[in-house]
Amino acid sequence: MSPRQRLVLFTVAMAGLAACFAWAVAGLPGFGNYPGPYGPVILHDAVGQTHATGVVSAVNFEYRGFDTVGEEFILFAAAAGLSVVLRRLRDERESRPVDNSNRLPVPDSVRVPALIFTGPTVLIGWWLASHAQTNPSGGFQGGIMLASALILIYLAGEFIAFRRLSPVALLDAVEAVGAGGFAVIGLIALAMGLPYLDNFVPLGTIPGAVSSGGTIPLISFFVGLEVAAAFVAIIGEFGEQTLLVRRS
Amino acid sequence: MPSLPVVLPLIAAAVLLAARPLARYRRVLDLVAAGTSAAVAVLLGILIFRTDHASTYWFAGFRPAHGIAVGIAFTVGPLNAGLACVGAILMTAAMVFSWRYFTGVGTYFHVLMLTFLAGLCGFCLTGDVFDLFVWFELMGVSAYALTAYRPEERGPIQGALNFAITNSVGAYLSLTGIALIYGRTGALNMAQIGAWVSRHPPSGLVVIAFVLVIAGLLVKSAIVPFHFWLADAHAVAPTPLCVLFSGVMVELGLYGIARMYWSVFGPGLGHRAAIGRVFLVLGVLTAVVGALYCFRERHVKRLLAFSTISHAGVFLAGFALLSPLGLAGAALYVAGHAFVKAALFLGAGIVLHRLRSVNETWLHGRGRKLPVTGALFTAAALGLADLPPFGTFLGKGWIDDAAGSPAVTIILLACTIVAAGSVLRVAGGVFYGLGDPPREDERMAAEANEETGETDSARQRTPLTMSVPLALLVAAGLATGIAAMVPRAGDALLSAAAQFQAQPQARPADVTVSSVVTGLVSAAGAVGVGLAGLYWRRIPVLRGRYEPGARGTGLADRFQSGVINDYITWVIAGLACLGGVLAAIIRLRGLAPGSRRPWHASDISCRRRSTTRRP
Amino acid sequence: MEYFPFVVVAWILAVGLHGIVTSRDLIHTIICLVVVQSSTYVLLLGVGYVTGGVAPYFYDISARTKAVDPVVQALSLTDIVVEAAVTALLLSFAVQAHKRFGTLDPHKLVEFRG
Amino acid sequence: MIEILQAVMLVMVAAGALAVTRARDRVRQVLLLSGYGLLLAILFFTFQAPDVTLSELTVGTVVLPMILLLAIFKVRRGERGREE
Repeated sequence: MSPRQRLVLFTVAMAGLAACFAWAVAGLPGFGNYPGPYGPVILHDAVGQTHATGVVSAVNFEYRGFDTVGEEFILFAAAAGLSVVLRRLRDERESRPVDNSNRLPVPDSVRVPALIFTGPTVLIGWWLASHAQTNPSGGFQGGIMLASALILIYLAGEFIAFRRLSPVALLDAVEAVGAGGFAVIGLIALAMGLPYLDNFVPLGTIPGAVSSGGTIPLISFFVGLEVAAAFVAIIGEFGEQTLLVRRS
Repeated sequence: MPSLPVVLPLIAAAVLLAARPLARYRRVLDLVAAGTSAAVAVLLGILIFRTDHASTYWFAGFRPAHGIAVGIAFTVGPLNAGLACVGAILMTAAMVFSWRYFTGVGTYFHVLMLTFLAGLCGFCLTGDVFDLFVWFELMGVSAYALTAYRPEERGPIQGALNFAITNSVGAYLSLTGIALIYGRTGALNMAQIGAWVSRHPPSGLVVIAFVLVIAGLLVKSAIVPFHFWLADAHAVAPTPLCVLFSGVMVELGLYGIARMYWSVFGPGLGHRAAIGRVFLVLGVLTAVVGALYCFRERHVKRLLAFSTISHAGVFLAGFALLSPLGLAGAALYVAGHAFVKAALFLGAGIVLHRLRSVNETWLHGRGRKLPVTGALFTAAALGLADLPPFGTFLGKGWIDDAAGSPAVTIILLACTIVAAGSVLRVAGGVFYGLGDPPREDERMAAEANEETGETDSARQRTPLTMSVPLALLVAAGLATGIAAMVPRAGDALLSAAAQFQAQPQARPADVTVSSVVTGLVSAAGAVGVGLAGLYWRRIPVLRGRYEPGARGTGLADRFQSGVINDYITWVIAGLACLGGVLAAIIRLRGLAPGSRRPWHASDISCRRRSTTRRP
Repeated sequence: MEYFPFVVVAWILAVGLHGIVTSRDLIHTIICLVVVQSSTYVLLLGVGYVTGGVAPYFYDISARTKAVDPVVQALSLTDIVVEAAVTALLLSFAVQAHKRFGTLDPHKLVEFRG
Repeated sequence: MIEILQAVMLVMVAAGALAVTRARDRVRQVLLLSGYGLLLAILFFTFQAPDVTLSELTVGTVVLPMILLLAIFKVRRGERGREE
């Protein structure tokens, strides 16, 4: 198709699809009138059943925990796939850039704050990953925060340090522990004769305490590991592509 | 127990990733991977026979209260467990086949294959629409990465990009549909949504949500006009992966559509006959387009890919008949086709391994030194042509029976003849040197010669790990047909199909004379088409006009352009048309009486228990 | 006004798809894909919103307070991670394609089709 | 009912989506995407979804643009190398 034909076909089709969509939306109850029943039932039961005050985390790691298993492994597969696609090829030589610097040309005004913020970012990430059951936080956010800390190191131009902090074999191992650990927690429940991913750890007495929620904080921790390792691996791969010139 | 087919491969994948530094002990790692998928196949086999009715498994033990599901459910029935089982068997064959196929690779290949398997099983077994999306994406991501497995070749990246972008757009449209239906029903459990839908008159929301939800599945199952990505991806993906793509991934998309229709939207939408006809037209169109493109192809893997598209159309036609017999026929056809198509791809893989090409023109007569592969390839091609007693012939026979329309039967028969005939043309030309050496088409040659580097190791002889899976798959294709001819097995399949559709089983599953005759006619026709293709230049009527396999026709290339922008445009156009047609059906015909049934709270946990057995 | 958020969803979807269809650069295509997916978050959170509801956290408030739907938020979280994973993988394809063929124009890449 | 802040953010998000997809320069597009992520995050906050806000902030405004920028630098370097 020529670009013009394509645009005409697209415009007509999109208009049709938009009309369909409008027809569908007209059947929705309107913004702000969510009818339930899924949400209200969960809101009603969650604190009592899981002792987690962060209901979103309860849904993610408990009610719909199996979705999260799948989602972790999507990230896992993407990171593995990235390593496959960007691996060094048979006919490529690895060489340093001509100007012999392994740094991005980063001004000190970026480098210094970046390095200064690294520590607090790690702390925030850790805190987020370990408080899934109470606050708006959890493994995803914490894991990504941890990865961001490493990005800050990277921003500071210290790619070599970044790589040394996160060698590929270690990342693979952490990813395996993170994603696999989650799956194994589910298996433990199965071994105890419970359904897969059942919450087999005592829930704790006070809803909202750090030790409450049974397996929720545990799963959140593993999710945090997986997310952090996967993102660090992804960014590391791209960084390597950018900073090391490979010639064919 | 139903969770294990998903969880086991995931844990094995994690272990294998961690074991990457141990790549020296490759054989052990290979064994772990192949063993895991074999174990999954066995588990699923047990599940098929343990569940004579659809059984529901609630994750984390959240059983529904007052008919409201709060957790994720797996709904395991014989049909979906069976499909997953076929997938696991093909996965095992592909793993064994790749034993000697790739050398010097890390464990990434196995890791991604295992996550693909987990996604496949999760997709088949789940009873929750969002969970379906999650496993669909896991399968997708693994498949994209595996398609691009050989980035040093020129083609794979292009094919993988088209594959990934088209499928992602489809998946996001599906998610939009899921969000819409959730916004109205407040449920994600399929049975619960189904119950809601059947209690309310069909509205625009339900119709459009259905169209959007199946968008991603239509893309995955390569239904015209959503099919363009498939040939690009197949042509470049590693051969063991093509086995899975053609053998189960396409069929999974169709299964998803059937599941969405029967478990979620169908009972409430009503207008069964009209909607069935829409899908029948789509199926027949796909079958015709696939067969025509198949005929004009010289790149063996692409040719097989187009034959898959053609068969996907036949499967969709089977589903679209909306009767237990049509569905049972489609299910049997899917299984029979999966085994023979997998065998054909493995045969192509052996040819590629030994002769380093998949260009039919170049290969002409060069396959004579591979007598065993040639015989098995030819047998599988005949299986593709519905030769009794391959599983395909009976499946096709049941579809024809259920259709009860000579026009449909003849069109589908013609499509099978042309598609399988093209494959037989390859078999005759490559392995037996029949016919005239074809003229070299320069562009084809250049493209097919790109395909060289899947293997490095010695190619003096075919390793047993390659030929044995091929032989076993051909045998499995035969066994499927023979097993289905046993009346009890056929009836069990039919009653499973009736259960899936929550319909009474109307008639016994018979092996009719007409199905045998149709199968024989089909095989004979395919041989005829194959020979005609080989001796094209000697046939006076055909000579001079057009050469089979030549890519002369510009119009066809303009559709299959390889440009991602075009593919997405077609997806949107197809979706708008489908939405428009379904909307017209619902709006113009009004609410069909009698299409709704009263709803019970017990529907959630186990909707269809009753089936009428044969007296 | 009640349906305004859904109009915006349709708008984002249409704009993103238009971007993909007219794109001549794969990185542009991938970014448009991100935009297409962002429409699903807005839709999910939009359908689960309850007027006057609070965020579903009961750390310091009573569990009886009217709150918005937590399920769609969990789904959106999953969705966001999926988006990041798919985007990263697609980008790696684009980088590799560029390395191999020196172009990111889909119309030129076709010439290298296998 | 829709609140004023939500309506304003929705309009801005709609405009942001248009800006992101219309931009033709890669780096500019990534920066716009980052801004779009920020707008989305604020919108989600007005939808009472702090969890999603946090994720969108980290993924949409930081990590994803970062990956995109790295990829673009790589591509640009390749282009420069080819011209030489």
